Amino acid sequence: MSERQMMKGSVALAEGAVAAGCRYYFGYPITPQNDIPEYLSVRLAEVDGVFIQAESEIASINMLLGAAAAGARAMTSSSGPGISLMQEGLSYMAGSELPGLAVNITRIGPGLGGIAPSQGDYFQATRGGGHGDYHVIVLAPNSVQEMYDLTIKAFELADKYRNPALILADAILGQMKEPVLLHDAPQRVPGKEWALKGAPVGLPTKRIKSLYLKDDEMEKHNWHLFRKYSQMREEDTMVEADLDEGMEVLLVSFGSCSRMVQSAVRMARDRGLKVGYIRPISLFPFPGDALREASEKAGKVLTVEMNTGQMWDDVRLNLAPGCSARLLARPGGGIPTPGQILEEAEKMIKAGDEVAKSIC
Amino acid sequence: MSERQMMKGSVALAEGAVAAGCRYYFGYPITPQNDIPEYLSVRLAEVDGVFIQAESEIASINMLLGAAAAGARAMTSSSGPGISLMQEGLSYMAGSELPGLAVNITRIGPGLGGIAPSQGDYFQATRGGGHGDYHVIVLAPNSVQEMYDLTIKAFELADKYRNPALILADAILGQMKEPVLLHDAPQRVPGKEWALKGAPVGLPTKRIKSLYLKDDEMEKHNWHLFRKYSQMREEDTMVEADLDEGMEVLLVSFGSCSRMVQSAVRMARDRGLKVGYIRPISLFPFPGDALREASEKAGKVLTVEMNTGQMWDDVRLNLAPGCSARLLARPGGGIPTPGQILEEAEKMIKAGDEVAKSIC
Amino acid sequence: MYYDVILSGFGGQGILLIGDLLAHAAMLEGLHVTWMPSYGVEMRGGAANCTVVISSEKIGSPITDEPCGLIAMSNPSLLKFQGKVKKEGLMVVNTSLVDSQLIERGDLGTVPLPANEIAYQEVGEHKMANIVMLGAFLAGSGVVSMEKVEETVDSFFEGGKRKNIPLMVKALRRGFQHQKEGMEHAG
Amino acid sequence: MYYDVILSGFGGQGILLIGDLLAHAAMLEGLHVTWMPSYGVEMRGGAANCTVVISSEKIGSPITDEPCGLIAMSNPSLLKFQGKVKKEGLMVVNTSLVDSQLIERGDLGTVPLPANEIAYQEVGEHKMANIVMLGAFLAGSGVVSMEKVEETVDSFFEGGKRKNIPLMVKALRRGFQHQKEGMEHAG
Amino acid sequence: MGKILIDAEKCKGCSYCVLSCPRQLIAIDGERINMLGYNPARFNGDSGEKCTGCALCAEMCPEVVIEVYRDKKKQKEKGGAG
Amino acid sequence: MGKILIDAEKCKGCSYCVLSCPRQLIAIDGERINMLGYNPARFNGDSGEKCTGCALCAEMCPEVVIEVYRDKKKQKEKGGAG
Amino acid sequence: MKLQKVFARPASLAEISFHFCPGCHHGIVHRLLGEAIDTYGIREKTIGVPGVGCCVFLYDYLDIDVCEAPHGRAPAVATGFKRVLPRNVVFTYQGDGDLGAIGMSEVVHTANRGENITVIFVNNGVYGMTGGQMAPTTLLGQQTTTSAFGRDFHRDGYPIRMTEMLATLEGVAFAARVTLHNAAGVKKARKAVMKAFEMQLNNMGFTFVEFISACPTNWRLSPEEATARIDDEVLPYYPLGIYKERKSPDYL
Amino acid sequence: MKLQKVFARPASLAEISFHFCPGCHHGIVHRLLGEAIDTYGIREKTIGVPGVGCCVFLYDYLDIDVCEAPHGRAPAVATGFKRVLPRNVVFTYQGDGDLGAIGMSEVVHTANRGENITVIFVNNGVYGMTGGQMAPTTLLGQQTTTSAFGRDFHRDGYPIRMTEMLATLEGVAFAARVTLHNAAGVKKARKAVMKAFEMQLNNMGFTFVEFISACPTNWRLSPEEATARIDDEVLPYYPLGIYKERKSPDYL
Ligand SMILES: Cc1ncc(C[n+]2csc(CCOP(=O)(O)OP(=O)(O)O)c2C)c(N)n1
Ligand SMILES: Cc1ncc(C[n+]2csc(CCOP(=O)(O)OP(=O)(O)O)c2C)c(N)n1
Ligand code: SF4
Ligand code: SF4
Ligand code: SF4
Ligand code: SF4
Ligand code: SF4
Ligand code: SF4
Ligand SMILES: [Mg+2]
Ligand SMILES: [Mg+2]
Repeated sequence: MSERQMMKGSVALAEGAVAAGCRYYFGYPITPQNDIPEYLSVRLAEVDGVFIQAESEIASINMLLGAAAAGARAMTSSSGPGISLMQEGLSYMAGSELPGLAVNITRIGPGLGGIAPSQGDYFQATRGGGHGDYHVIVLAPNSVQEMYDLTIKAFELADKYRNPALILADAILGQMKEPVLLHDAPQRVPGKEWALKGAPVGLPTKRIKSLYLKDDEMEKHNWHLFRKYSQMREEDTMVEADLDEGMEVLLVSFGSCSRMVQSAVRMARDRGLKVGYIRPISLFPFPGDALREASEKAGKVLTVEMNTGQMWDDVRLNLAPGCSARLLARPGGGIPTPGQILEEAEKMIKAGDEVAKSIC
Repeated sequence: MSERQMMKGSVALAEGAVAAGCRYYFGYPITPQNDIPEYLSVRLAEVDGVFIQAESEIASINMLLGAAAAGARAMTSSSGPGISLMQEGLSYMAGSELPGLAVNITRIGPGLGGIAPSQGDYFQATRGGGHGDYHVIVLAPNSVQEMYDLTIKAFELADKYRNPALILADAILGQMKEPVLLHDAPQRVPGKEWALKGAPVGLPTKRIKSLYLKDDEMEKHNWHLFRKYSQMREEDTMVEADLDEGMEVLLVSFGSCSRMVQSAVRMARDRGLKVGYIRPISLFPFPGDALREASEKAGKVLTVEMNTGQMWDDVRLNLAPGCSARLLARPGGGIPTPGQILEEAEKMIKAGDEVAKSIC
Repeated sequence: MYYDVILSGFGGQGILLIGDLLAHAAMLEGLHVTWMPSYGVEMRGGAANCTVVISSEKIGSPITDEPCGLIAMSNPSLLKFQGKVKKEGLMVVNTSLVDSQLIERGDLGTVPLPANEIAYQEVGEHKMANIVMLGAFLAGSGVVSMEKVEETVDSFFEGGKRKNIPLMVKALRRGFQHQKEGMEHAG
Repeated sequence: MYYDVILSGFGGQGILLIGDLLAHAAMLEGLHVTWMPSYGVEMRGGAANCTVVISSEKIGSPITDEPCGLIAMSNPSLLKFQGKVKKEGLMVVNTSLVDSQLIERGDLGTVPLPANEIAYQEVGEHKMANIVMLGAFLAGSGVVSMEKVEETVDSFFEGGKRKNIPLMVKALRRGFQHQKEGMEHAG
Repeated sequence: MGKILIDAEKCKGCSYCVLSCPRQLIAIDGERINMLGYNPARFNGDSGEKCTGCALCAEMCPEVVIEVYRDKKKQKEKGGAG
Repeated sequence: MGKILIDAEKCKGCSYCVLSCPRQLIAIDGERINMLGYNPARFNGDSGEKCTGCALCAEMCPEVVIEVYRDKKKQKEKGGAG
Repeated sequence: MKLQKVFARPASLAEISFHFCPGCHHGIVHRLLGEAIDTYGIREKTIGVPGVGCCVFLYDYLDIDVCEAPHGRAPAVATGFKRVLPRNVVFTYQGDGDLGAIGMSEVVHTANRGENITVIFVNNGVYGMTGGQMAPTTLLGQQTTTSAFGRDFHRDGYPIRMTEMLATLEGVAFAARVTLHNAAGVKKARKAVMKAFEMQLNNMGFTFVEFISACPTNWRLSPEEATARIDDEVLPYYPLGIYKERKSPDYL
Repeated sequence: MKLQKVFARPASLAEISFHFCPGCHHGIVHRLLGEAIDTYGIREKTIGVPGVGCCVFLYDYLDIDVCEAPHGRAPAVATGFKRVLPRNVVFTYQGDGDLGAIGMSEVVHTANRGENITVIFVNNGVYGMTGGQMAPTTLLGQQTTTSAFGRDFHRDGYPIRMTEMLATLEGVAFAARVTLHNAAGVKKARKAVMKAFEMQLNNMGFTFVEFISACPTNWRLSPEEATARIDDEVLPYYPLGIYKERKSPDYL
């Protein structure tokens, strides 16, 4: 296992789940993520796991809810429209404090859209597309290796916080192959004393629920959840940064889009430009502090996204005061090319310091 | 009809829909909005309309999609969990550019939660809880009169932009009674040449869809939608403001919560304090310019919400530079009392100018 | 002018109705008014209460932490709300159903009113206890005139329910009178 | 060292496989590599292509607008991609299936290769045209050594498919040789 | 040969027990109002020997507030939860 | 008495027409590859009088690329879309 | 004469009062579940998954592990449990809105999968918890808060017979309709619950028990009138009986 | 001998090639719809609502008004249309994944409501468009990309017979299963489509036609082998016939 293997992103993600001790998959087919269920339908059989093709995404997320409540590491995966259908279930899982993994290999939206790479589901993922005050832990890989590593990490964080986690990737990351190093030692699944498995004689029976009707109970519960989210922000933000002494502009992007940005950074540096690069890996909790510090040094920030500007909100909410910010956005399957990015970065370097909130 | 009548918020909303020419209701029961379907089940029969109790919220939103595509003014209503289940359908409606009204008389979330008033669905409403780059027009009444007026307005805006609209209210607004003045002249429903009704001989048949597979088509479509949202921001933001010359703090809130803030403003002014008040009525498009101007004058901004801080993002994104901002948040059915609000406002007036992003 | 009152009791006692009548009368007086029921849990039975706010200015909060008045028709509702009533506010308690010993607020203009007995014996219909309470409240608070409430009662009901109007007016007046007398007595 | 190549043709021609072999060999060389198929629409049939990027440094974008090389096995794929190839890049075109007159880029080191004929006549198996093309590409680009690709072919297949390995090696070598000769010819 | 105990404070006065007793031994007590606000059921069979302990009343009690006692020798006939 | 026209450029070579012709008048043309990349079907009945115009081939053609012609007098028997 | 207690609250039924309205049959169903759990001695391995409806507080009443499910999704949640804990006993408890309307897909597919769980289905012909709206099982002509003029099949469709429909599925091991409106009915209902649990313990697959129940509050009838209505109007449309049983020990 | 055209493309079928794979029966269904629309002269008032699956491009092929529905929800969308436009002809076109899996609830309730629409149901035993995953209708033992070891009822449940199940519902006016794998079958299939549209035109309620179809690509068979498989394996489990018809003109 300790050799590099060429592997598809979706398969690496599935292997990550298996390595994390996940033995239960519930899901409904949808392009472009079918490699995950197809692979796991065979792979889980090898490790005495259970693969169920559910009748719908709603059934999937609720089977996941049940399996999670029974104490298992379990997962589902889907894409845009299917993830939309899971929002009620994710809200229930967050409300009932159940860990579990949902994977969104995004499509283009809104509607049926298309299956090209897109980052249009950022808001849904980070704001909680369901009802109520909650968040899902969101990790955004940008390589096949991270499809593997962050899947394991997602299970860990989900259990640490008793909160659902979501991997946000797209067709590029799901379909591409890169060399991957798989871990040798599979993870130990932690014991979960809160899980329901039936109550041995003498021990009290347990409840898993999100319904609180008595005065103040629900407000207390909401603040309890809020504290968990604050703790996440303090302890578990993840970020990759490649800052340049004296950088004149900072490029911000996540997921597959950051690969284009990395190419642009190389091109820029080849031309002697001083550019920095920062990539939020955890989209929730958003690495605001890291961004603030880096933006302070750069003074100018160029956000690059494959949507019409969603992380753009979080970037602007977390800039050092006085920074100028610009957005290079391409929705609907358009992929910003390294050349385009470089051009925008150059423009910013040349431009004055005014806050340029324009969208190109 | 031109006399004031005591009326429940939910009933006023339903009457607003009828006045707007809405003749089709599709919905599934859920507390605390059952007054709407119960009332309309009788009221629509009087005006030769159609009331269907759908088997689920998913069926409801998709019946709405069909009725909208047939050119009718139509609506659905639900609460938190049900609205979550409608996210896929709302995304499709936005993607297919179909007007229609969804009403969310919110509950507490996440999960099953409770039915007390709450504003925890702000993110879902304004960010598009479904997949992809889209927004729903969101109007937030704060009185029974507005439950009526804004429902009519929501239908108008939905048709103007061929985009779904949502009324965001809660148990307070749905259940309270206030005197209401109903309009005398019911609205004329505009003709919709794009709607599908069968194609007369000689005319081309039509399509309503959100699937775009050819290169660039989907990117173009996304930018087209984006331009509509920009136009909304320019032409159709709605705000109520009660600013005070030389105000020392600006209070921001929406919906039922703004009623508590209005009481606090009165109490503050009775004590000689200079406070201003601003209320976004359209939550999407968010009245950023109005807020920026008002915040510039006040310098200090206190946001009051019945959640753990959601509009808080939009407020911070639209403050005049250098403003200090604070959040008074009460989630889970907790209602900030006028006294509490006043206290916070006084604290801010006394405090220095530092940006105070704390959450109390 | 600003007045807020909490009306409370068990479900089925007609609490929401008298709140409604009061609010309606206030509207007819040309005042601003809100009527806000308690949003119960998704289940049957239990307590029922509502808040009516009446003001000459636009009303902010339709709920209140410190009401000017309280109408209490059950033990739990008295226990829940009497501590909240404003100093020197008004409390109308139906002692036919509420244990007089539970009344603790001495500062309030409280008249113990055996509304069920009054309804039964003086009005001739025990279901009118809530209307008796409303009449007493009107006497105590003076927030809306008796005429407007009677006008409201007359315009409020349709069809078969109209036959109760004379009884209701009687109940209102009996309640009003008892309260007046009780207050004079106390004063 | 940086090299990116687009491999393209119809579904069923084994385009993704030769991309896979190339990427695998690059990995065995210790290089960074990405293999990226085109994400087709949700339907059957049609074009198939993939992009392989090979580099001595960490790879940013796994797709490319201006590839160093192109392997084209169908008319539509030639038409779609030839305009994008970098100046003086490499183009390997299967003239058994592609109309030579469509070749427009004179600046490229293009060798027209009748891969199907070569496969059928020289390798003895017409299904090896894709492998022939890969061999030719290796000769033209030099991006990965022939040894590593042969090593890859040997480690890549399991079970029944292993019996084709000798034929594949033969196809690789025939393609390699044709390209070399063609280039000398042209040079 | 039998008797029942009704926990009248928890009874909701639905009258199912009244309807189901083959010997008419139970009645709703119109005089009494219990803590929950209902007129509870009352067992009228204490004096006589009429109650058979058949438990039909208990089977029907939605609040599960009826206990049934019976002569030992008849016990075996009864299935259920005893 | 009948004949068919196959739009060979739009045929996908599924062979359903071949299988369904009671007179075996249709065959897949292994020599030809059409624009779509398939070996199309070919009607072999032109010379003789074998084709009855029964349209069974056309009924089965998923691409709807077969037109059927028939002697006028027999036409009435045929239901369907003609 | 020494009297012995022959009928009492089952041990696994907590000692607190139900929130149900007077005459609501949900209480009897709860008791029958408690009895079955006690009888088979499975309190330690039983997991209850109530849907959302008047049964949502099941967790307060039954002293077993309980997990709340979103409205209509209890069968999916139960599937998750059962696949992780195949040796536990898992049941759902659902109303007719929960199971017959929003949860139609989940129950049909769970049944079709032959999932080895038990579904307790309380058919009271209305949405009790939310205030008496029309349910998929509401009878034609019946007035509810959303069918003020009576259910009309042109607009509202027909009352669904869930047991009959599910019995057509291969995956179903046991499907029966019982009633609670008289003591004889309750005794049969108990047997059906026992049977369903027993079959689950024997890994026989999906078991389903539909209970014809009264919701006096939303029928706007006294409990006594509600009892009569079940005989006169409900049972003629919803015939009692075992509609499917994989092996057939004759017990009803 | 003067030959006349007796069979040609229906006028309402656009002159462009289908995207379907060779031997896919979707093409025949499209043609039958075109014929029915032409025959009744209802191009001007017909609205098609395809689900998501290989039929999603219906809008490219049929020259009628077409509205896309989210996966599985076509019956709800069609309900919206029909209630607004009761005099138009509205049909859905759905695959077995679309209708039998994710869309189960919508089709059952639309059928139960007796909604006056026609549902065209293409049962090819797999999820064609997404690459051949197991469908609710996949046969036991059948290998698909998510049932590599063959469908196993312990894990995956049983193939659902939708027509039989829907036929139990009161609201259904017509429910039939037809096949497309031979010319005789296609002729009966045409009659079923005609009947369904005719009944809709006569306001008779919900009409449903299930087409047994081949997906050679995902069955990994040649069209010829696929034809044989329908006879040998598919039809024995899915018997053809009319399962429900409100009035019964004997026409099949
Ligand atoms: C997604 C969602 N939709 C709607 C509701 C509101 N709701 C709660 S219970 C219920 C129906 C209750 O009826 P039933 O299932 O028949 O149970 P009963 O109360 O009659 O026993 C509904 C619609 C909800 N909680 N969640
Ligand atoms: C909500 C949602 N889930 C999943 C999908 C992906 N999807 C598209 S088509 C399809 C199934 C296609 O199978 P079927 O309905 O049998 O039609 P066929 O292609 O076989 O004709 C699926 C699962 C989707 N588009 N939307
Ligand atoms: S046990 Fe039988 S006889 Fe005795 S009271 Fe109950 S029902 Fe009557
Ligand atoms: S059945 Fe139970 S709750 Fe009903 S009246 Fe009798 S004892 Fe009371
Ligand atoms: S029309 Fe009949 S006989 Fe003629 S080719 Fe077609 S199937 Fe054969
Ligand atoms: S049936 Fe049609 S598509 Fe198939 S081979 Fe014959 S002509 Fe070609
Ligand atoms: S509302 Fe109906 S179902 Fe609910 S507790 Fe009351 S009687 Fe029972
Ligand atoms: S995948 Fe199957 S259903 Fe789809 S077009 Fe191809 S053969 Fe037809
Ligand atoms: Mg019910
Ligand atoms: Mg299919």
